[in-house]
Formats: sequence, structure tokens, C-alpha cells
Amino acid sequence: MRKTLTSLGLLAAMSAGSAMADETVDVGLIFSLSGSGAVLGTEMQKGADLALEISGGKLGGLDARFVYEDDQRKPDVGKTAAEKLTRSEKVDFIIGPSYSNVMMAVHTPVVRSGTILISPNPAPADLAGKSCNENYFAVPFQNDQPSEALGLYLNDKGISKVFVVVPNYQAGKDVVDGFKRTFKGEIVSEIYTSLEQNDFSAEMTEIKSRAPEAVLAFMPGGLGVQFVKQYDQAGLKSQADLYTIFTVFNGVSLDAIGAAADGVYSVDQWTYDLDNAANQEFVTAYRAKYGTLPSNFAAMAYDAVRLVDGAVTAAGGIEDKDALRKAIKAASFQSVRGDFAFNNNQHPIHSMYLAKVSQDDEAGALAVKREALIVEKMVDSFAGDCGLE
Amino acid sequence: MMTRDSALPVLLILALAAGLGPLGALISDDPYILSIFERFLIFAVAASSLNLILGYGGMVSFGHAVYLGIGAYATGLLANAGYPSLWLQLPVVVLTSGFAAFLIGMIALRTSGVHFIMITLALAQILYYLAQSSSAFGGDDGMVIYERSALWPGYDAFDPWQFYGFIAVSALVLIWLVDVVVRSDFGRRLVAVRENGQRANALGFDVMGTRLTAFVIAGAVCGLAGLLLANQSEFATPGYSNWQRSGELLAVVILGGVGTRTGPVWGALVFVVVEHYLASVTSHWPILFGPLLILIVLFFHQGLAGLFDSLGRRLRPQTGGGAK
Amino acid sequence: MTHPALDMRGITVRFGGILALNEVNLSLAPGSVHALIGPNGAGKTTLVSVLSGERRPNQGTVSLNGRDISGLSALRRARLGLTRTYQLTALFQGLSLRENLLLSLVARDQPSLSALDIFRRRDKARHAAEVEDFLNRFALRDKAGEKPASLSHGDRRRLEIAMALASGPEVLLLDEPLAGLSTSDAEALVRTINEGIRGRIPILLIEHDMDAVFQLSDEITVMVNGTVLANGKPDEIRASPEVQAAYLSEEDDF
Amino acid sequence: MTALILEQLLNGLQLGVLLFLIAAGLTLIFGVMDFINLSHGSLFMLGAYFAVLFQGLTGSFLFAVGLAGLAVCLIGLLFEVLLVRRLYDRSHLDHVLVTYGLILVANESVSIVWGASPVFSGLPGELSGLVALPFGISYPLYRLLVIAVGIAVAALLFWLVKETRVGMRVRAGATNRTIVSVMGVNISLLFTMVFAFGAFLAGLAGALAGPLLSVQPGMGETVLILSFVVVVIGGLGSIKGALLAAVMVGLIDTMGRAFLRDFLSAFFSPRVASEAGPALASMLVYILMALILFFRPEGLLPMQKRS
Repeated sequence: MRKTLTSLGLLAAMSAGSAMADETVDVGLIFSLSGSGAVLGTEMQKGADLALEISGGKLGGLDARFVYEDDQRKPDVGKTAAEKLTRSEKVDFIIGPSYSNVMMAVHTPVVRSGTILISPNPAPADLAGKSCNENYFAVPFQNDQPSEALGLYLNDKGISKVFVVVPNYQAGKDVVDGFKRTFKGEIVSEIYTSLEQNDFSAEMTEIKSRAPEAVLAFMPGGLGVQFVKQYDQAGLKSQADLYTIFTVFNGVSLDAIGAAADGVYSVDQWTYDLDNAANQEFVTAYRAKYGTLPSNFAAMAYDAVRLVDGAVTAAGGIEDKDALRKAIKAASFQSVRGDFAFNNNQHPIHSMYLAKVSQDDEAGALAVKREALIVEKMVDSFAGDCGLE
Repeated sequence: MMTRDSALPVLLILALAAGLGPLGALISDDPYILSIFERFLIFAVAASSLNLILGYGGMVSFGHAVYLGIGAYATGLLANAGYPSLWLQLPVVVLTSGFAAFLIGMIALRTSGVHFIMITLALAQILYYLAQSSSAFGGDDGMVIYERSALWPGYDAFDPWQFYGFIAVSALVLIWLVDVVVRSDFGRRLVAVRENGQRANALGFDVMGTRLTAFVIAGAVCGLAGLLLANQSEFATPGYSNWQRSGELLAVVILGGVGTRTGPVWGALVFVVVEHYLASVTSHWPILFGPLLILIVLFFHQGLAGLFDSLGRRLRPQTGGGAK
Repeated sequence: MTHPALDMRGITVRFGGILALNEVNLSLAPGSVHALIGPNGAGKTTLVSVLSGERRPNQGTVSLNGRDISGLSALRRARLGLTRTYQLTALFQGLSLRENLLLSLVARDQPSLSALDIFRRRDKARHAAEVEDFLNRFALRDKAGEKPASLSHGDRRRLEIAMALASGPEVLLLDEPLAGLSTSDAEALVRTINEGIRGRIPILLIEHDMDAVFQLSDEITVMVNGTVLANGKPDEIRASPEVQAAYLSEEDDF
Repeated sequence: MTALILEQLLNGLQLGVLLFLIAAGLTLIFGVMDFINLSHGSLFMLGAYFAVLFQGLTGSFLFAVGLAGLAVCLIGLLFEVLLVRRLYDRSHLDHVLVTYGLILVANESVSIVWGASPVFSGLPGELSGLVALPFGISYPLYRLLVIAVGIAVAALLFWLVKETRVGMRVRAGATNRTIVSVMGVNISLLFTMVFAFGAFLAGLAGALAGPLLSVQPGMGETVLILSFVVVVIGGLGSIKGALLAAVMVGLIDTMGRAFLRDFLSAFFSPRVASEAGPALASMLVYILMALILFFRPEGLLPMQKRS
């Protein structure tokens, strides 16, 4: 479960004989690194590793240590990992996990222990609202935000007949709820598929028969590969635009889908071609290190590590937990998203973009490219339920 | 195995194994080791319950993890509804998981052999999908359990040591209970039914009744393992019931030794330690665990318990053996 | 008036179009040994399985000590004390002799299943003593710890009968107990039955070994082709020309 | 509406055919060797990966599918000779555990070689179009091709088993093992052949499914469980039963997903229907299996008993 990555910086410091043991920033990272969840976990690992490398193995000027744990996408394994990190490794921060089911299991024990938990991906509604906690920060978005933004966009575009298809689990239902919150047109049908389904032929036929103007699909991981391929094979791309959420991303996802992904829309808070200095540094370094365009998941893990880096600098060390929390909340770092701030519930206020899969000439591959800005300084819908100031 | 009438060996081994955790935690000043041992003890309970029907009853259930899920959800729903008392949760878990085992047994025990393996799998999958798609239980995201079981005033469930004590004592009691069943006349009856159903019937043993009773006992005990797991992970998830989990339980039992009294304890210990430490070497740890399982099945049919037994016999001084 | 230990009336079994048993009547007097003989295919084993309840007859009634048990399952009949042995010895292979016998005692003392079983304190000392007694009577003492697979054929037969006896039967159905035994083993078993069981428990004996049959039985029924050919004391049967004609000539073929 | 139902029936048939390809090997292996092979799904997965590999090497999709089938056949052969044949005399529990171990090994090997992420498996242009069918249905050509291959394989299988000498021996082996060995057939060779052939079918199915599915570690497992359902419903060892059950499962699963929610909303509130519909749809196949086994514990078309 553990892959202790003692950073080069720490080694250098130790050989210099000047390191104080307490002055090491210990960061635990719980990702899904084996089994079916590894698709996202490995992306996040790449992003986090890159961030540490860029800052020379230091966070906030202090030597940093990464402790990786694999949750196998199993909540109970994730919980055990969290206990190990809080009790045994006594880390200062935990970044993770990759999936919301593990998040639900990990959240309580980590925040109870007083350790700061930073989510690089999942952000269920409950944790943004009623169960928000001073020790919990979500970097990427609140789960409902992309579909809420998509509703706004489709309203704007005057699209009135949308077909919705999501997996039959909580995150799927959240996406639908978010979409309904903003979308004013007609949802011609909403279909809930099994999480273990791999053939969508029945759904494709159903979509065809309802003749919607647009389709909203949320198909995470391998489901996305299957869905987009089959959508294309069924000849649906010419009949209705496919808008996706957490379904297509740069690198492994687009590589696996191939040309079938061309022209598919995605709603994101970040794209690789955003025009700001922090992002350019990240994308350039990422491409130099891994040879592909970074995915959303890598970018958010990168941001999470940068967030820690900025906060430790601002708080002047890791001794004062309150100062640290305050510094994180102030988001004193340059996000790859450009504009970024935390709301009172410690979830992002940021822009949402419509992106489209198309050829990137420089990379010579398909990429999720920015198409339009949907909404600026978007806040999530649950901040009002959160008691934090 | 059945001739030894004392519970001592099983309890001794278990107490030793359970004692290692606190010892390690004390020496290394690392209470996290307790968590690993909690997982081991819970797995040992679940595996013991499976061993009762698998090892002694000859029933290869490929859906045994379903009771883990039922026990965990029953515990979680009660705790979150404001009933954290163990003394309420205990009977509810026993009744729900026992009743589920009764229903599953009624259908599955009509069949045998491969059909039995597959129908237990199918029935477990039905419940798995039910939990996965029901938003009342949190669906696939699972359900956070906000309170651990309350034993008595003054007991602090979130104190690592007290909680470990609760898990260890519960596991000890449950495994002892399974051992009592195995050594009882009922246990003999169960073995008789496994060995020769027709003959058992001719002796006046109710074959279906015996099997079903064992099936229900095993289900209820595994449900209680679910209660412990829910407490330990403060979480209930459909994943507790899926077929991979059932496969893991089978693997634990065979690793330790099918139909041996100490097997499930050994199997669970090795499984959890392997899962934990092998995984710290490589995230590809299943590629080491798979061959280990295959080798055990191929060459050490009695599992670890059998291996230890034969080692022990070889090491023990020859005091009038053989002729006995 | 005392009832027959076992009484069957008008038992008829058809397999498809074939009449396996045709209106068979047979009555087993209390305490007696009653032999059922006949050539292969005469329907003896079918009759035993009808008695034990493993096969339903097309017609006919069976009563045990005056009680009609025709409608009862094999399990219920077994619990009433109607105990059978099998032609192919069917023992609990994974258990030792001692445990095999112990199971019979468990069956005798607690026939019906109850959850209380698990915690009930069996009278261990008494059971252990009884098991030892059976082991001695059936000359199995030396092998008590072994499993049935390692026993000789004769040992297994004796164990089979010991187990049947230990289960406390009202009536014993012995299905060819001597088949496949060496002469000396067969003689020993005949002696055991004669000395140990005879007179206490009524026995319905199915057997090909005519010497044993005539040594053991009080009464003999001869069956051919699913019907009763003759019924009487051993001497009468021996003397019957009918039996000799029908049965013994077939025996030569066999 | 007719067109919709017909198209959904085609979808169901296509799923059924794919399941049949996998289930046929499983049931054949079970029928002849009395062996439960959980790792059959891994062979399916390997088929998909090999097809990707060979498509990259040869550039031809159809060629790659064939090669992948053969490669998996070879792997099956090795499995059988090195490992599986030691297990024929063991209990079903041992079969389950060893092949469970093999699943772990296969998944991890694949993720070491190809990575944990899905790999690309696409269709050549000439196979990716739509075909116009009667009733105004336009159906993906590739799915029609899968149906055709499935039907062809089924026909070939029935011919092999019914008409050829090898098939006769297989049938004899399935019903009575001792007779076959008395007949002087090299039974160990027969077993190896059957196992390898089953592996070939699984590999072929995987290669064919690659362009539809996400080719990633563990992709064989959901398929495996469904194929076992098919095999058990059909009656263990019966190819005819497997075909019947595969089509049944394919149709019921597809129809359940397509129409169950609308059907339920005729009786319940939309909220209940959209909650219960998908849940019930994913359980439908398992409920069917439980029901069939309850009333016919041996499955629909059980093989005649071994003597």
C-alpha cells in the first residue's frame, strides 16, 4: 500500500546534516493505484509527483515527504490507509482519495484526527453543505458544478430537448440533480445504467428513438471509453451533440477512445490550453516529463500540492494548524485555473468552461480544448448549508 | 480433527494472534498496528463462519460476503437512526443476516455441486445490486456510520485501545462459538450429512434441516463480522458483498486449511498481513498473492493449519507415537 | 394381541411397464429373524427400499409395530426405529470408526434436530462406554481410530451392522450383509448376529448365502419375479419342491 | 414502436451471441472435464488485448481477431498442460480457487504490460458504418457482423459435436468418461483439445468485443459472471442449453434496460419507477437464474447424467 517516496530534497538536506525532523512537511496521498480505479489514481500520482519535483522536493521551503497509499477503490481499505497516515505516519496533510465512495469512508476519521484533508477529485454534496468541516478542502469543484454549468450553457444556446444518461449511483444522481437545478428545457428521458454495464446498445437505440437535440452523459473511467465508442458506432454523433462530464480527458482516455471522441463536448473547470503562467508552466513541465498532455485529474492533484506549498509558505511553517487552515482558505498559490478562491465551505469559486475534443496540432493528438467560457466565479449550491464562516 | 474436544488450541492461537497486535503497537508506539489486527480478527470471524459450512458442511458458498454487507448495513442504519447500543444491534444483525441466510439456503440448498456455487453467487449479486442502486443506503458511495456501537457507559468507542478490546473479545467469542458448534453433536451431524447424505438420512438425521441450520448459523456469525467491520471502518458499502469479496473469503479459508479448526485464523492472519505488507512492496501485489493461492491449493491441501500441524509433529519428540 | 414388528400388505411397484413387485405380503414376527430370499431381480432390494421409505410403492401399506407408516418419509421411518443397512457399505468415510459409531448413538438419543443440540451436554461418559462396548462386540477395538477406507471388507460389514444396532432400531433390515465376505468372516458375522442381536431385535434378512440363511432364520419367504412363491419355516422351505424347482435351478445359472 | 422493439431485439440478440461465444467454451469444458474455469473471463480479456496488439502489428482488423483467437488458444493449451490437468480429479472448490488465483495473475500481468488504463481498440472505416434494415432501422454494421460470427460459430459447434468423430468423442466423454477411455481414445489429448478450443472461443469473443468495450484489466469479470449465469441456466455441459440461455439472458437484460422503467411507471409514480427500474434491470438476469434453478435445479436443458 505504501510507496514511500523520500524526496530528493530530503536526501540532500540529510546529507547536509541540517534538517530538523519536525520541520518536514509530511503529505499522505491516498489514491486508487491498483485494480479498476487505477486509471484515475495513476493520473493523480503523476500530477502530484510533478508538483513536488518542480518545487525541488520542498513545500513552502521545507523538506517534504510523500507517503503514497493505495485504496484499491475499496472504502474500508481507504479508511485503513487513512488511519495509518494519521496515526502511524502522523502526516500533516492528506491529499486524496480518487473516488467519492472512498472519500465518504475516509473523510470522518481524517478530519476527526485534526489532519487537513484535501480532495483532488471527489466532492460530494453532503461534504460541501451540512457536513462541511474546517479540516476539509475540495480543490477541483463541487460534484454538481459541471452539470449546473452545462444547464446554463444549454439554456443560453436555446437547446430544449436533452437526453440524460448516467450510471445508477450517487454521483450519477448528483449530476442529474445539478443539471435539473439550472436547465430550463425538457429532459426527454433520463436513463440510469448499471455501473458494471459494458454494452450500451439498448441505451443507444433509446436515444435514437427519442431524437433529442443534445445528450448529457456522465460515464466515468472505463464506462466513458465504452459509451463514447458505442455512441459513435451507433451513428448518433451526427444526430445529437454529446455533452459529457468527467467522461473524456486528455491522455489515456482519449487514447483509448480514439477518433470516436472527436467533437464530443465536456464541461470542465480547467483545460490544458488556459492562458495563464501557472498553467503554461505546468503543461510544459508535464509534457516534458510524461510525453502526453495532462488530464484534468493530474492538473487537480498538481493544484492540491501547490495549494499545500503556498499555504506552508504563507503560514511560515507547519506548527500552527490554525494559521495553516487560514492560509489554505486564502488560497495563496497560483492555480492552473488562473482565477481561483475558496468559498466559505472551502470549495472552489472559479470559472467553468465548455470544452470540445479536437485535434491538437502541436501534440499531434486529440485533446479536450477550451471552446467557451460558461460562467465566471461560479459558487456551488451547498455553501449556504455550511456553518463555516 | 473432531476427536480433540477441547476449545483450548483454537482459543490459544487466537488469543496469541490477537495479543500480537497490542504488543506490536506498544513496542513501536504505533496504535495503527491495532487497525491491521482489527481487520485480521474480523476476517478471521467471517472466514470461521464460512469454514463451518464449507469445511464441515461441504457447502461451497460463493456468496458468503453478502452477510458481511447485511450485518454492516443493519448496524449502520441503526447507528445513524440513533440506536448505537450494541445490545440492540446484536439481535437485529443476527436476525436479519440469519433470515437472509435462511431464504438463500432455502433456495440454494435444493441444488448441489456447481449449481450450489453459482446460485449462492447469483443470490449474493442480487443483494449487491440492490444495495448499489438504492439511494436510501447511499448507493454505490456507501454509507458513513457516524457512531460506533455503544457497549456501556464509560466505554469510549473511539479510544483505539478500548475499541481494539471490543473487537478482540467479540472475535474471540464468535470464533469460540463456531468452534463449539463444530465440536457439538450438531457438528458431528453436519459432518455426517456432508460425508454421506443418504446414510445420514437412514440414521434419522434430517439432511436439509441440518444443512440449513448450519447455513443460518454461518450467515448470522458472518453478519456479526459485518457488524464489527461496520464499526471498524465506520462505513458500509455494497462492495462488502460483491463476489470478489466472497472469493477472498474462500481464499482465506483454503489458505488456512479447509475444515481445520484453526485454519480460518491462520488464513485471515496471512491474508491481512500479505495484503498489507506485500502491497507496500508493489501495487501489483495480486500477482504474488495469486500464485501463492494456487501453490497452497496444489501442494498444501490442508492449508497453513495442516502445514503447521505436520511441522509440529515432525518437531515434537517421538513419545510413543505411532502405535496409538 | 401383539402386532407383527413389520407388516406389509399388497405392495406393488411398477417401473414403467414392468411389474417389479406384485401384491407382496410379508409379516415379520416380533423378535424373529425373517429371511427374504430369491434369485437376482426377484425384487428383494426394491422391497427393502419400499420398507425404508426410499421408494414409494404404487400400492400397498406398511406398518411398524401396528402403526401404519405408509405415508411417512424415509427420515420419519428411520426415526421410528426402522433401520436399514446397505448392500454397498455406506459409511461416513471421513470419520473414524469411533465417530461413526458415536453418530449412531447421537441419532438414537437425539433423533430430531434442535438448535439446543449445540449446547446440550451429551452424556459423554455413557456414550464412550457404549461405543467401546460395540467395538468389543464387533471385534473392531483395534481399529477404532482408523477411517473406514483402511478397513477390510469384513470389518466394514461389521461396522455397518454395529452402527445400525447402535442407532437403537425397532426393526433391522439387513441387505445382503454377507455379500463378498470370506467364509471365515461370514461365519464370524453369523455368529455375531446369532449371539448379539437375535431374539432382541426383529430382523428382516436379505441374503444369498443359503447356509447362513438356514442357520439364522426363524422364517423364510421366497420371492421370484416380484411375487411371493413360498413362505414358511426353514425346514418347510428346504423341503418344498416348488422352491427347489424355481429358485435353486436359477441359482445354478447364477 | 415496432422498429424500436425490433432494434432492441437485435441488441439483445447481439449481447446474447457474445455471451454464447464465452459460455460455449465454459460449458464445453465443464461438460467434458467437469472443470469450473473462473479464469475464462481472463482469456476473454487477453483476446481483446491481443487483438489490439496484432492490429497494431498487421494493420488488419479481421486478421488480428483471428490471430488473437489463436494466441489465446495457445495460452489455453499451455494452461491446460501446465496447471489445469492436475486439477481434474480435485474438487470444484479447488477449481474455483486456482482459477480465481489465475484471474489475479492475469489482471496484474496485463496491467504491468499494458498499464492500468484502457487501451485503444477501434474499428476500421469499412466496418464502422450503419446498415439500413427493413422497418426503417439503421443498425451498426459491426454489431451485425458480431451476430453473424456468433451464429456461424454456433452452427460450426453443432456440426462439430454432432457430425465429426472428435465431436462424438466429446459427447461420449461428457456422458461417460470410462467408456471413452475403454474405446481407446487418448483422453488427455481430448481434454487438452477441448480446453484449447474453449480458450479459442473466449479469445475470439474478446477480440470481437474489443471495439465495443473498454479494453482494460478486469474487463473479463462482469462478462464471466454473466456467462456463468448463462451456463447454469442452460444446464451445465449443454451447448444447446447455452445457446438458448445466452439468447434469453441477452434479450431479457436488454429488454429490461430498455423497457422496464416505462413498464413500471405504468403502475408506480415516476420517482419510484426511475429508482426501482434500473435496480431491477440489473438484477433481472440473476432473478431469472434463481427462479429457473428453484424450479429446475439442473437448468433448462441438462445433459444426461454421467454413469
